[in-house]
Amino acid sequence: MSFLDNRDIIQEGDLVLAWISRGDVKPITVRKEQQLNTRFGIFPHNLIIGQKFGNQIPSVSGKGFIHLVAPTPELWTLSLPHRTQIVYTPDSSYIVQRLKIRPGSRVIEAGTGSGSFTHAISRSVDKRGHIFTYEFHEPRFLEAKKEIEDHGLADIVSITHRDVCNEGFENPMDYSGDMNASAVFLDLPSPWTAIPRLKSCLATDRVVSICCFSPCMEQVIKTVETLRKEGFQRIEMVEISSKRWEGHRNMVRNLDDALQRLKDVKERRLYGLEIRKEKNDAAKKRKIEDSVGNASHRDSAVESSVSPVATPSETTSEAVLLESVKHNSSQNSSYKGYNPWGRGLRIREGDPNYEWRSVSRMEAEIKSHTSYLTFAILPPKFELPNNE
Amino acid sequence: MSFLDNRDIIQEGDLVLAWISRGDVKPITVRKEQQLNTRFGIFPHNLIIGQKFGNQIPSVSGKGFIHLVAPTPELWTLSLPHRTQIVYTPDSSYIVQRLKIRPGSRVIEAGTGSGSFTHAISRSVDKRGHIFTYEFHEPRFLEAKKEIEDHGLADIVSITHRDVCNEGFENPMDYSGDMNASAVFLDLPSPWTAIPRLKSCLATDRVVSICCFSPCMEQVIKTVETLRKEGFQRIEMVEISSKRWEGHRNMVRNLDDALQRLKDVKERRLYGLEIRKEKNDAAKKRKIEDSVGNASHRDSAVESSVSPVATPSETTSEAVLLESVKHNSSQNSSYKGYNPWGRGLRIREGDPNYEWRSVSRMEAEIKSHTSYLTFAILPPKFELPNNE
Amino acid sequence: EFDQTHIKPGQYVMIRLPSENFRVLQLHPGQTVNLGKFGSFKVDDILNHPYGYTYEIGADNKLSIVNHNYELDNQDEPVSELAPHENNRELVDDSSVQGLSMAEIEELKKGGLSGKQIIEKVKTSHSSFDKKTAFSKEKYLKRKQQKFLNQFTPEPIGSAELIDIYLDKDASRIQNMSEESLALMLSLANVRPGGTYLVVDDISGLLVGAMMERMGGEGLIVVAHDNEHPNLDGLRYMNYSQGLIAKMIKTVNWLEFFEPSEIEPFEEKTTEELQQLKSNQRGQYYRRRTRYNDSVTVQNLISNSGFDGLLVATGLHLASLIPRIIPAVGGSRPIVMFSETKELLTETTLVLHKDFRVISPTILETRLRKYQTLPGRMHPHMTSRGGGGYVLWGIRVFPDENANA
Amino acid sequence: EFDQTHIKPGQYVMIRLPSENFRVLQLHPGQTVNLGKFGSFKVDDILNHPYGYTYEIGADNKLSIVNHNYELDNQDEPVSELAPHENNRELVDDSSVQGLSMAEIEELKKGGLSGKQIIEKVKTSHSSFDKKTAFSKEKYLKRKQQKFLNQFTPEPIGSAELIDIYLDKDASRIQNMSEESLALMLSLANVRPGGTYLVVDDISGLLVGAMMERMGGEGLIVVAHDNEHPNLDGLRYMNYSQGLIAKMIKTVNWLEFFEPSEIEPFEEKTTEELQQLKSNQRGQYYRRRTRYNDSVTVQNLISNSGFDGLLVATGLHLASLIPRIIPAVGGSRPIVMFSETKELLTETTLVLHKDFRVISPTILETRLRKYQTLPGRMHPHMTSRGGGGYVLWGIRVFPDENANA
Repeated sequence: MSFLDNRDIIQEGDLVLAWISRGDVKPITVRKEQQLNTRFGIFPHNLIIGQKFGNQIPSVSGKGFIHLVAPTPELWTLSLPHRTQIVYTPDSSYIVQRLKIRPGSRVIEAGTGSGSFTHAISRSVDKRGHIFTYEFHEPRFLEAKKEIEDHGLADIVSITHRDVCNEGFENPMDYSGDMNASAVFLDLPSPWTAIPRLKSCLATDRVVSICCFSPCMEQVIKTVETLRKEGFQRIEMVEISSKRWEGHRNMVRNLDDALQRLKDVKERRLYGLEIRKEKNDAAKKRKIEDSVGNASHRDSAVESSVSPVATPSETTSEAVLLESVKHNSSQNSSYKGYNPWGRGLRIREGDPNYEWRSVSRMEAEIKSHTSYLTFAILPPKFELPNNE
Repeated sequence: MSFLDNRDIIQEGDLVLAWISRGDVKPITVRKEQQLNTRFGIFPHNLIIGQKFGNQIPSVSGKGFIHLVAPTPELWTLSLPHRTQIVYTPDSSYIVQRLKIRPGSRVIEAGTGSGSFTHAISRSVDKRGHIFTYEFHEPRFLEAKKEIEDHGLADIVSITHRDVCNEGFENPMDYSGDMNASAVFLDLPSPWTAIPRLKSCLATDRVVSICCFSPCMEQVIKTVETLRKEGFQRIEMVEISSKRWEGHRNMVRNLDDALQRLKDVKERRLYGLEIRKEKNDAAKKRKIEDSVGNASHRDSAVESSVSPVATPSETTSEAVLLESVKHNSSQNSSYKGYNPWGRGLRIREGDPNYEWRSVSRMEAEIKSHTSYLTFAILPPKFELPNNE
Repeated sequence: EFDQTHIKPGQYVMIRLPSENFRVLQLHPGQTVNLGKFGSFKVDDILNHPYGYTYEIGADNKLSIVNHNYELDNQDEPVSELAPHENNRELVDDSSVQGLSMAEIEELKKGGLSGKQIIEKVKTSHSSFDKKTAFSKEKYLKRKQQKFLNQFTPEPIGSAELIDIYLDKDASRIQNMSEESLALMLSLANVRPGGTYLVVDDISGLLVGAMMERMGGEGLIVVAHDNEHPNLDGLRYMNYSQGLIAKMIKTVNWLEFFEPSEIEPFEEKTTEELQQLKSNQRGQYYRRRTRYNDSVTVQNLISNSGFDGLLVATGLHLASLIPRIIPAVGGSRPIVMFSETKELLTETTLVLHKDFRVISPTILETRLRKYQTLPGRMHPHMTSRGGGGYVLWGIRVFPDENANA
Repeated sequence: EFDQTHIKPGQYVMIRLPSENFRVLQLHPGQTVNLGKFGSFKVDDILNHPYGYTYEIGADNKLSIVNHNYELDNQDEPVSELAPHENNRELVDDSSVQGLSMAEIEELKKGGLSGKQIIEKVKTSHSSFDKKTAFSKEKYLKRKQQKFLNQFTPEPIGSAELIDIYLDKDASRIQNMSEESLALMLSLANVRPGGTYLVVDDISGLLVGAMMERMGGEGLIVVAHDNEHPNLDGLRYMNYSQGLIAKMIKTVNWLEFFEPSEIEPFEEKTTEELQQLKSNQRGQYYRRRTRYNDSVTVQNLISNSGFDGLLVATGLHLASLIPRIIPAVGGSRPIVMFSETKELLTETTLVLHKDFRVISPTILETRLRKYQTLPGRMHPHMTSRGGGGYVLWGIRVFPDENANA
């Protein structure tokens, strides 16, 4: 499986994403003799070969399952949580759109970084187009180069180990001929040093689009200045913010239930007090903690204020009390009072014994900033006589 | 009514907000002989005097109503849509919180601007505290001064016409004695020129908090630099974004209804064709527009593609057809086919004849930026011998 | 076909104006286009030029290509400093200080003055101009520039411009979809040349048109719809040929989708039978055969989980629709849907969570924030359009029957 | 009472550490506080100081007040330039290049070296330090500083700090409420000295505590709750006296709220009767009388629309709760409620839209975005906490019966 085909059946040598959970996706290259070890057990590769992409398969022990997922640029990015220099999907998808990267596009990228954006655009340029990508950091270059080859992208991607800020973009490795790029993506610490070096590599017969990807505002300020100086137009700086939401169910706690519960508590307290009186306060009164100024946290104030007064096991007469309020209860055994919302019990979200509302929750930690995106275009060269 | 009391009944001289709609709130000072003219009719002030705040009252003609609302700083801000230099509630509420403005606080504000923030903090400082506000622009100063007096805030607010960047904060108008401010709010084009002039006006026995409110990033950069130089600590720049949402209902259009409708359309078309055949195609066939490449927009493609084939009034035999599919219809007269979602009809949102989902919608235009808020504190002066 | 680099006769184009408004025109050779206060120009003067030049309309509607559109005249002056006392303190801003009336300005324009020349005149005749701060000077100039520069830029209409067109005209026709939401859908759905996609496009063809851009003429888009014909009105602006549309797009209504028996049967004729037909009957026969073959193709894709992705932007109720079309989607292929409101997607994820055929159903919200980039005055735009929608993304899988017991 | 300017014996304080973590302590004279790796200090050494000094713990746990906490040593060096080739190109970052082991560093600390001195040593012993870019140098120093500076700052615990405490401990106890949402509620509800507010606080007393800050000891907070006692646990951190709490807070459970007949009756005793009581009986009598009088006060407020505002942060179902408590709120007074999820407020606004007693019910979402302010590297924080909640705001009115027919 490469990133550029659509097969259904897994073959030896395919790159497969072993989907354990959203946060735990393991890329594996399927080799007969190998196996994948996870906390859910062992998955021998030879049981993976021949499976359909999308299949859920059990581990040898049967104690866990994984899904066999085909790689896409987005899933590949998801499976790289620990690499730096990732262009995440909300940014990369928008950049592809704004740079009008389409089949046939010729794109310059620097630096290659984790290769996440390279993968995203390689899907779009098709064999009719080409990607020129540059990485100055040698270990990262070597890793990316290998990945491009392994993933079947070498025909459409030329990767070059070079510091473009000093050495420019011309004559990329493994590529002869005019570059004629129509789109440029710069993810560099100082794009303003690279921008003046672009011109000779760009198409002149059409609009060229550029995007500079910089985390800091000061970088943007310098970039905008340089783009202006270099004749770029329609300069626009934007930020993409993105959030992830999950669906949940929220229990409906009606006021009427609360009133009923308070009545029940009161009833049981009065009843308990009566019994106690009869028994001449034989049971020791536990001090009701003052809820204000109490040093220990409690899950709910009610348990501590109710239980000292009427604990079911405390007296035999409790049985009577228990009967008298039983009609309020949905739990028959060990009745602890009218409990409309299952306090103190483990309630599964969406339990049909309770009423629920659909709600959405944001992820606990959001990516509040990735980079500022500075876009601009360079119009085609004037080739026509001025009409004036 | 001033901003600082809680009366229930409207008296002559009170400031009342005539609430026509959320976007149309008119502040009026109630005077026996005056009247309020709105597009909903005339509201004589003498009919307003003696009303309870919160009452809805009809115009003289009875053709419209307004609510009589007491002013709060937030509603006052809402009623000033056309003034500039407004600090909106999401910002001002957070600034009050972060600057720890409380009863007894002594606050410096420059410039006064529209006075919206002055109003917001005057509620909090109480008579135990004080506000020193400065405005360099004379017309704005005069307007704000009058407003402060009219709104009963003169005791706790000293407003001074001055350019604090050049002339500093000392010796405010109408105030003698030490300023000893514990909170500072600067809404100035160049706060960095004002910050060094603050020190002599600040309390030294406690932490002093400052907030600089600047729309541009370059201003923030200079402000942060100056705050550092002047010994401020815990410098933090934040932005407040806020959105307004409204509840709505969205009609549920079930797939099964769609299938039923397509069946109905097909049935009626076949039936219509049959009738037509019998009639030897007496009716002219109108060309079915090709939906792709059709120059005019249509509300829904179905009307144009269905109606040419079987318009109810076209033939007498339609009556039979009409009967045969009537069971599908909720509208008996002028049956136009099975119409589960009321297409082409005016459906009130939430109409109980249809199924709905609750949804929320953002306002059409959002305030995506107001200003950057740069906070910092100045620690108390060292008065104690160093322990070392 | 896909070369949108040069302006060709008969194409729809977007004419961007300095006011940041635009016009959409179909360019017919020989015609003259009237841009109202910006002047007129002859279509022939721009035909076959590359897209992206900025033209200034001079006297007699002559065009000249200019370099710095939408940029400030004084960009090289050092206005990046906010001097402390540039604060409009003494400035009284009423209309009396504006030395030139609109009528006078119109006269100047008719006299053939260029936009720059007019702005210069406005500046010198504005009595309190020198009192303005650098900031408000620039704002003022920008505003004037937008009014007086007789400039325009022709641009090709792609999915981005189609969004602009609909947001300007009637945003509900594209369910208020933002460009960033559209872009996210295309990436998450892995749209690429050669793919075969099932699409529900109730947004005037925006989704289909955007996919065609990304597919470059290769692959298949099957459009399922709830009327007799899908509404793909927006496609016409994108200048795709009828041939390309016929090649790449097949349509199927939901009744045909779920009840293949409803497809009209078709009987193959022998060569002899065909020869006996009249030519218009033969034409009809071939059209019906194409339609039938398309139906068979589509039915095979549906029943063999043959789609490489599902993209949905519909007015139908998602929570009940999606579970019924999941079977048509191939293993490990993305399922992506759009909704203007998050609540409808929340409901759908809750349904999918219980349905083990889609893993990791996630709602994504992506929002663009634009900045002002004037020197020394970098800040986000003060207001922006609300809405833009939400995207639900999941992956189609084949659950193991023992896994979720 | 409200003077939170100086550190007093017995108070809870927040000790901020350079790591941006914090500790919450109750300060008892004579005790020694152990801050773990940051060292120890004697409570007496900071008692009666103003809040806000930053202390450095030296040898023998001696404290010195220092000036520039949380700031960079090299802030005056020109590191604001991102030179093109400061790009870590040649830097190999493994632990071998770090010249000092953690054990060695601990030794240095015990030897009484100040944090700055240790950082200097770390710098000089780091073999590839000079190859680092200015950017990563600063990041590195900041990180080291957080580890080695034995500094702390005592701060008073207000509502802002209470939020920090709960977000750190268990955010669900305050329903994930952000400071900006809390601030918005307080402003929209017009909370001020002398007001009388009806409050539903199921967020550990955060709302009540924040209101007390704003009211400065004047006014009344009636807390309605669904248990026998409200849970206002958080208040204790804020160092309010029991007397002030008793004066400003009255409580009422929902049963008493809606069914005043459930309030225990109380019979006034004559002076003679009182004199006959034993002293503990007399105490009980007075307590019961106070409770009864409070109940009467609260009931009068409820039945006379006596509240100046309604503030709600509850686990109860808002859409059914709110319409039933609207009558208690005075005319033109604000009604403000909080929810962690927007959907519950949407449902409530739809109910209120049909109920003409609240105008302009609006859902507001307010979100803070923090920036890094290092010189030359200004950008928003890369990650931040999700959530923070939503606020519904409306104004209580008395509809005219002819208006909404």
